[in-house]
Amino acid sequence: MSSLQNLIDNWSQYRKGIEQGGFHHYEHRWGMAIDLNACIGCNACSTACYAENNLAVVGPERFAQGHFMHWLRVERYWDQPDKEFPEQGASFLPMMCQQCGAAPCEPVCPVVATYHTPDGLNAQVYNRCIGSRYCNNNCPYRVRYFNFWSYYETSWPEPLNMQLNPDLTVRDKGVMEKCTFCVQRIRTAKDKAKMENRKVKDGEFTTACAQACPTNAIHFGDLMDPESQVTKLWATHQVSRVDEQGRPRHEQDKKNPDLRGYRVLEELNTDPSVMYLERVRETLA
Amino acid sequence: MKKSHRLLGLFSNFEEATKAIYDIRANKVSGVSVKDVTLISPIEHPEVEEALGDRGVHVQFFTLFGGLFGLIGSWVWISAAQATFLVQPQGGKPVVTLVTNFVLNYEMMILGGVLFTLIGLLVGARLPSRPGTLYSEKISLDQIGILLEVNEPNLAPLKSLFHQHNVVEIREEIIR
Amino acid sequence: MKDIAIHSQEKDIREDLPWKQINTDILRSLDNPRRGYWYSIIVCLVLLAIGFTAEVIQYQTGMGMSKNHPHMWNLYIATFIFWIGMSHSGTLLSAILHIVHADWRKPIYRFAEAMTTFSLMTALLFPVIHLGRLWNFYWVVPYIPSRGTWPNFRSPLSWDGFAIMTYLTSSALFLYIGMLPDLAIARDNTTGWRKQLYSTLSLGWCGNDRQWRVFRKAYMLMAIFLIPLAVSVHSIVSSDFAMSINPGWHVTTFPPYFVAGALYSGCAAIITLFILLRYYFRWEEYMTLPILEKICKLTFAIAMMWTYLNLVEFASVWYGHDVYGKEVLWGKMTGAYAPAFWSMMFFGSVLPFALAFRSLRRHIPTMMAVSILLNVGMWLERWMIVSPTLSQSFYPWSWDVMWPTLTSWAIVLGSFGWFGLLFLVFVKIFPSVSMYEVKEMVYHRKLATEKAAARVGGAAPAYGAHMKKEDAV
Amino acid sequence: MSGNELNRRGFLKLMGWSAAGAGLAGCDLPSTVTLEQGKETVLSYLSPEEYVIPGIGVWYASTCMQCAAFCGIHGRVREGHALKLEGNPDSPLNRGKLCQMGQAGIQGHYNPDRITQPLLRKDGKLTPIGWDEAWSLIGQKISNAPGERFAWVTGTVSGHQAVLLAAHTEAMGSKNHFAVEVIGPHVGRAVNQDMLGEAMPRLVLDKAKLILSLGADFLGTWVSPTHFATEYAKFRSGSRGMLVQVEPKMTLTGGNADMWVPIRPGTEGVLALAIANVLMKGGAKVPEAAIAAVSAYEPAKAAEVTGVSAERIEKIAALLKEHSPSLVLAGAPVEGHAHGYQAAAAVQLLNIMLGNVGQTIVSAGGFPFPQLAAKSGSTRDLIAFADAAKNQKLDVAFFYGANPVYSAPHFLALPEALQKIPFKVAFAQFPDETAEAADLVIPLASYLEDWGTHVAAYQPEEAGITVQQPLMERMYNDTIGFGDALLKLLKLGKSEQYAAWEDYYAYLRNAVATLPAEYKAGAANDNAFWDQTLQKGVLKVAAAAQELKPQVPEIKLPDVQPNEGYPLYLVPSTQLGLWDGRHANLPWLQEAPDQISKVVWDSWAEIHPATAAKLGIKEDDIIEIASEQGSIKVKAYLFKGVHQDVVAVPMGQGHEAYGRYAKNRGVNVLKILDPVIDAKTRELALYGTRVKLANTGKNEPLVIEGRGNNSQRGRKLVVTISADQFRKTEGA
Repeated sequence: MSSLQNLIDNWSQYRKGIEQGGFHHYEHRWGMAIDLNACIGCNACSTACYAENNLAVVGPERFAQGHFMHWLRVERYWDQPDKEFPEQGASFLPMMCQQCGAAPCEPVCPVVATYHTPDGLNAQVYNRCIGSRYCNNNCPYRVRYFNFWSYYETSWPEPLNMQLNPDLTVRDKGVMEKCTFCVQRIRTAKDKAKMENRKVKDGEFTTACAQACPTNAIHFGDLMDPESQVTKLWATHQVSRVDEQGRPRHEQDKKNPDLRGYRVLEELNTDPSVMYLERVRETLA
Repeated sequence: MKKSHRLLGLFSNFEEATKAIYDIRANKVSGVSVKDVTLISPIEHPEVEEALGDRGVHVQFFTLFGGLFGLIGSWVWISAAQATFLVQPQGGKPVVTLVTNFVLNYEMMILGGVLFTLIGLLVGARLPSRPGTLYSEKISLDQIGILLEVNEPNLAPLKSLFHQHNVVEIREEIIR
Repeated sequence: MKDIAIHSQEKDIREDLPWKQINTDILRSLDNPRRGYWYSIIVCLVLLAIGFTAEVIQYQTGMGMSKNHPHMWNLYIATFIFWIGMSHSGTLLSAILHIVHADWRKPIYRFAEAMTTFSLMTALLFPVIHLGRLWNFYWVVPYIPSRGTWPNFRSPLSWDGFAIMTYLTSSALFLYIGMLPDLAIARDNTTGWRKQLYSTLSLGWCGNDRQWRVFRKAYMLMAIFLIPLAVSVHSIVSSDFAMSINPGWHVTTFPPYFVAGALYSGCAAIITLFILLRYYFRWEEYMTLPILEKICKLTFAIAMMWTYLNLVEFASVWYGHDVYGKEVLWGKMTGAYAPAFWSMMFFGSVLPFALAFRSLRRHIPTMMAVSILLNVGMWLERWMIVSPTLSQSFYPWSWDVMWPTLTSWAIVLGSFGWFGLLFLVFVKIFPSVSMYEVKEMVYHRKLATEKAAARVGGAAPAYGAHMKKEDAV
Repeated sequence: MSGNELNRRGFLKLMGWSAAGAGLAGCDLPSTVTLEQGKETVLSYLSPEEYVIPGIGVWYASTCMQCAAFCGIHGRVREGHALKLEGNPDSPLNRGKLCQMGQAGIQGHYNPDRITQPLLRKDGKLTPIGWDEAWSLIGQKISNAPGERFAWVTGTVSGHQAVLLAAHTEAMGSKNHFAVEVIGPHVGRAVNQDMLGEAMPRLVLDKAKLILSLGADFLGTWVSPTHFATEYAKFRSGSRGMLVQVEPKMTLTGGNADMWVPIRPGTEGVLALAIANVLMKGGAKVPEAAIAAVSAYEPAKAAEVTGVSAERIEKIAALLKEHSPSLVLAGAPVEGHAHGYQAAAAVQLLNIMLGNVGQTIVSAGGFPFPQLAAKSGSTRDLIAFADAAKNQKLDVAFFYGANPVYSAPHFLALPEALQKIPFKVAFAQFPDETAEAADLVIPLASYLEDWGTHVAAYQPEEAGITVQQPLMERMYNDTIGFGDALLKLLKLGKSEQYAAWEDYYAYLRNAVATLPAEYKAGAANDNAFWDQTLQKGVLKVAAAAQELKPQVPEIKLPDVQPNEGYPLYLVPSTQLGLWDGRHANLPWLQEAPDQISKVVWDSWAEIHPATAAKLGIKEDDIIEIASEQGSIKVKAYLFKGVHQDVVAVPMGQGHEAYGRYAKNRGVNVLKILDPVIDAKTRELALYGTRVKLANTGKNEPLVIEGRGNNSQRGRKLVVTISADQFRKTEGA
């Protein structure tokens, strides 16, 4: 009955989709800006992620089957197939969970193991996950990784297991996992801020990948904080998640098309939290 | 007023059985009305049943109720559940997603309808029950039975009526 | 010419079939089938054992036994759709034909409905088998939650749950209710524990007019419900794909496409089982060639419908400027899956033309082969829905071709064993041809022919032609 | 278990010291840790240290030893476990950043294949022995070994370890210290020394408008990658410098070039001279000594030799002319030939001609403590050591931080040579090939458990000494820090002046305390200064600025000789990851895809599709690469990023020992190198090997990440815009 009452009371609120700005009032909206002009594809971010997030090392056989676990992968594309040599080098793309605002992975999970947090993250609840893998099927970026085996049996032989980060779990077979924007670091920072009752300051912490990146290609911060570096970057490049009405914004809305900001596969309206800045190359004869 | 005897006539010829009922209907036997007749047949037998006159069926109301119950009930249930289980609006969708809920309501409507139809059937057909002592295997094979409850005096004329319509077998018992 | 003349007057069923014989013939299936029946049972048991072992291994070691990234779904889901499809003809056809009073349905609908129920029970296994942590499968069920956690009512997967449970319940009830009078017959003609069983199941049905009237109405109502239900069920299964955003899945024609496919495979399966039962229980009298022909024609029609919907799907992808979709389609046709794809097209769209030829339709062995091949084709169709899209989705970096592992094949085989077992046990315990309705059929057709005869001046017989003289004592 | 308890207590004690020295650089919740607490003297452990709070990570500064760049690191420690390494923001080298090798250092520390106790070779097998036995054995062996027949074989060493090591070598009365390092600008150092007067001048990347790099993989494996990567970021921002990379096989740096030019190996020098030639025609001034060489190479001629079109050469020259100041770098491909020195000199000549010296190449200044400066390893020492061993010049050899048995090519016949050294001691952390060949193995503490100071050979703007402190208690009680080991050796050698220090920690404290006052600015006393130093992790030292006086030697380049029998050049490519093979035992790096080929857990041979087509080789074919010195079988990887005359195989795999992750995986390309040696510097010419290919007919798929697709298939994943547009919108 009380739940029925609740339904009636908040009806209008509960009917708000993202088009109406959504039901949710965000505390933070963690986001990234990745500068492909700076990224050199050195893979430091990926390894840092392994170290921070207890990612399993699967070994060659399982890697060959595609059972690898790198939440953050550095993709390498060759864009001049017709040329005899790749004369402008490679295109590197660090790809991790885009923490979409309208994430295709979320609504399809039959048990709500993946949901949207007040921080604007796509949280994956390992305990709740039953491994239907629908979320991965529906992820256009294919950045979710499934525990096909009980990796803990093989990946951390004594005493390698002593390195495991106690701030987060080691996942067992049958659950889906993915980049969390180092949610454990976010937690720590928020707790600390709470203890000192203040808001989380920009740059007081960052994700493992951003911290490792030798060229500072990866910027991490709170898109709700107008002062944060990320917010400014997004603004400078005229990329934003939502317009004044809180409706999703698109690249087409960019006033100055020369600016480098874009979001991968934006046309799918997934509203990613990661903005990429276009790669730059000289135009040489 | 309570009848004293129960009488079952078995016919293997359907036309004759029908005729017999029409005779009863025409009050050939005093004190025996067509309302007392129960027709027992191995197969669905609309043309014979015509003879019994119009006897109502009420299953459809059960069905209607069941359907509505499923539809509305599930709608309330699911929406309320969504409203109380506040994981954030996933994929930018509202908390209460009417469109998708309707799919479920549709299914629940059918389920409700079907289940209540079943109940309707059981109630309407008075099932489960016992076939009764007069019941004969022949009926489930290929004979039609006409079952009546009559008083002592009407017994003999009724039997003779059955015999006119070359009844195959007559079974009777005394109700106490 | 001559034989055609003969055929043309050939009846769906002998009209002077004595009712006693009907009872005995059908009830015979409850005790002495041919030896072939027992062989089939053994085969099914073996398959089931294989599948079960594989499943145990997979349970112990993890899903890695059967899948790889980015192929999060594969054989299991494909086979799931396949079985759901199988379940579609039985009840749906029986319901439709019942409503339109097509009485040739009567000798065959019972086992068809059984097929529905059991293939559903088989289909249900697959979503569970395919879960990474299947020991938690019940979390999908909306039981009253202790911690306020409900399943996700938005997820097509949970719709599946609802739809399939509804369908299973309804079709099982439809089957059962339709069987009540026959259970009564069985009760009256058996002894010992069987009598116990049947008298309990028949709920003491005695066939009085009240029961028949209510029965007629209730049965009809259920039939009416079952038609939209069946359609909705497979549309919902299709929405597992249509509701996703993947190229090649996110297609509006999927629901009808799935339903057509379902009817198709269902009809094919009916033909197979029709032939099998006819053989097991010597039911040439009931499962007659004319009826077989009718099903074949129906199957052919549906096959053409399916083909058409296929073409529509391709066409719509072709005309839309959706790069991703096109790439998937092209990949299907030319890529690693091409062989599977083209054999699907062959079995699904070309082979059915065999059903267009009378001589073939009447040739039992051919029909057996064809019907099985049709279903192979339909199985391939399901696979071609699931895998190519996953191997060529939005993100080129994770493109990958995946071939099923032995484990998954074993489990798929096992499912056939499981279905076969359920079905065979059913036909052994329950009358899988509806006796009372065959009687009706015989009776009414007889009357019809008599009327016709009377019109041309033939004399109607003195009494019910449905019984031989000597039966009348 | 109780043993572990003791460890924990021992750990706390140790931390007590270092925190009494407040060695911590920060922590998750600093509000719970104050310097004040740190300042207290060691407490009885009946009451645990307050700053060790369960669930709270504490950060300690230290130094990364994964390569010779010696970046500063912060290590996160929780409940007495080191958990995660990050860059040290105070380190001028890496400015808080850390490459993947640095990240993976922690896996070396926790590696399951570490040596945990002294091992002695008894009837052919290494068997555990006690410390006393070990030391007494060493003592007796070295006491009766004449000095000059004793040798140290190490990797690059610096700081106080170098001091003690030198002291010990001297005390032994020996001069044999072989510092072995495969990857490094060995020739380049000599060239710089001769032409600029400094071996390691400072490079100002961000000041350059154009970087012409001839195979210098400064983002990946050249000199100080992480440092240069941070500089590169600046170089690319704002007005955005241009990067032109000329090399036989695409390196990580090449992958980021605006213009990547493949060139026939060994002809880089010619290219340099040809460019100089064009510049000269353009009026640039050429130093006397070089005129002959420069005018000898018209672009047209050079084009034939190098395989780089004359237009290209002129284009590059033009670009250099437009973009001044520029920076021209010579990397391993330039150095790795018999004429490596000449070629490198030719490249350096360009800098001098373009007036980059003093602009983008400036003096690093003299390091105030020469005794601490890095003794950079080289391949020359590897060869020298092999010879010494072969000619039975050695009775006792000590190994540390180098794996010559793995690195030495067949032609050096090192394994056989080692047989001729009666007593070989390996100070090792892992059972690598060299340790396996040793008679006695002394188990070392990992660099996260040890004390030390390091001085990078390449010093950035602010020169400094990076300090290494333990992040946690030793994993294994029977391991010993290298510094402690050296002290022990010196004491065995009856060197009285070292008796004063009970351990290396004490020695270091004293050493730091005795630094001249000007370095201790702001510190109340020696303890306070020690605290600061540990906390910062780096001790800045002012290097006296100097002037670079360029001078040009005579440059002579030989003509390339075609080799019918062995038509192709072998490029033993290097990779930021497995490096020279020392990281092959770290699972993270094995599973981290190679930046360019994206192959994991294996060796591969990069071949240009055209060449492959000629030889009938398909991807994943197992091919045999044969040089005069031997052959290797490896899977083919067709790749357009190599010159047609080149087959490139990465170093790092093919270990015969070195633990479960490294052993029997892939091939060791170093083994089949030809005996080509740079005439001037006696360095091994890594790129001078000629090979031929044969398809074995077998094939086996490489494990490649993202095998699915190497092209974006028209999706908008990575978008590329022109630099002009970039400058228009963001240019500074």
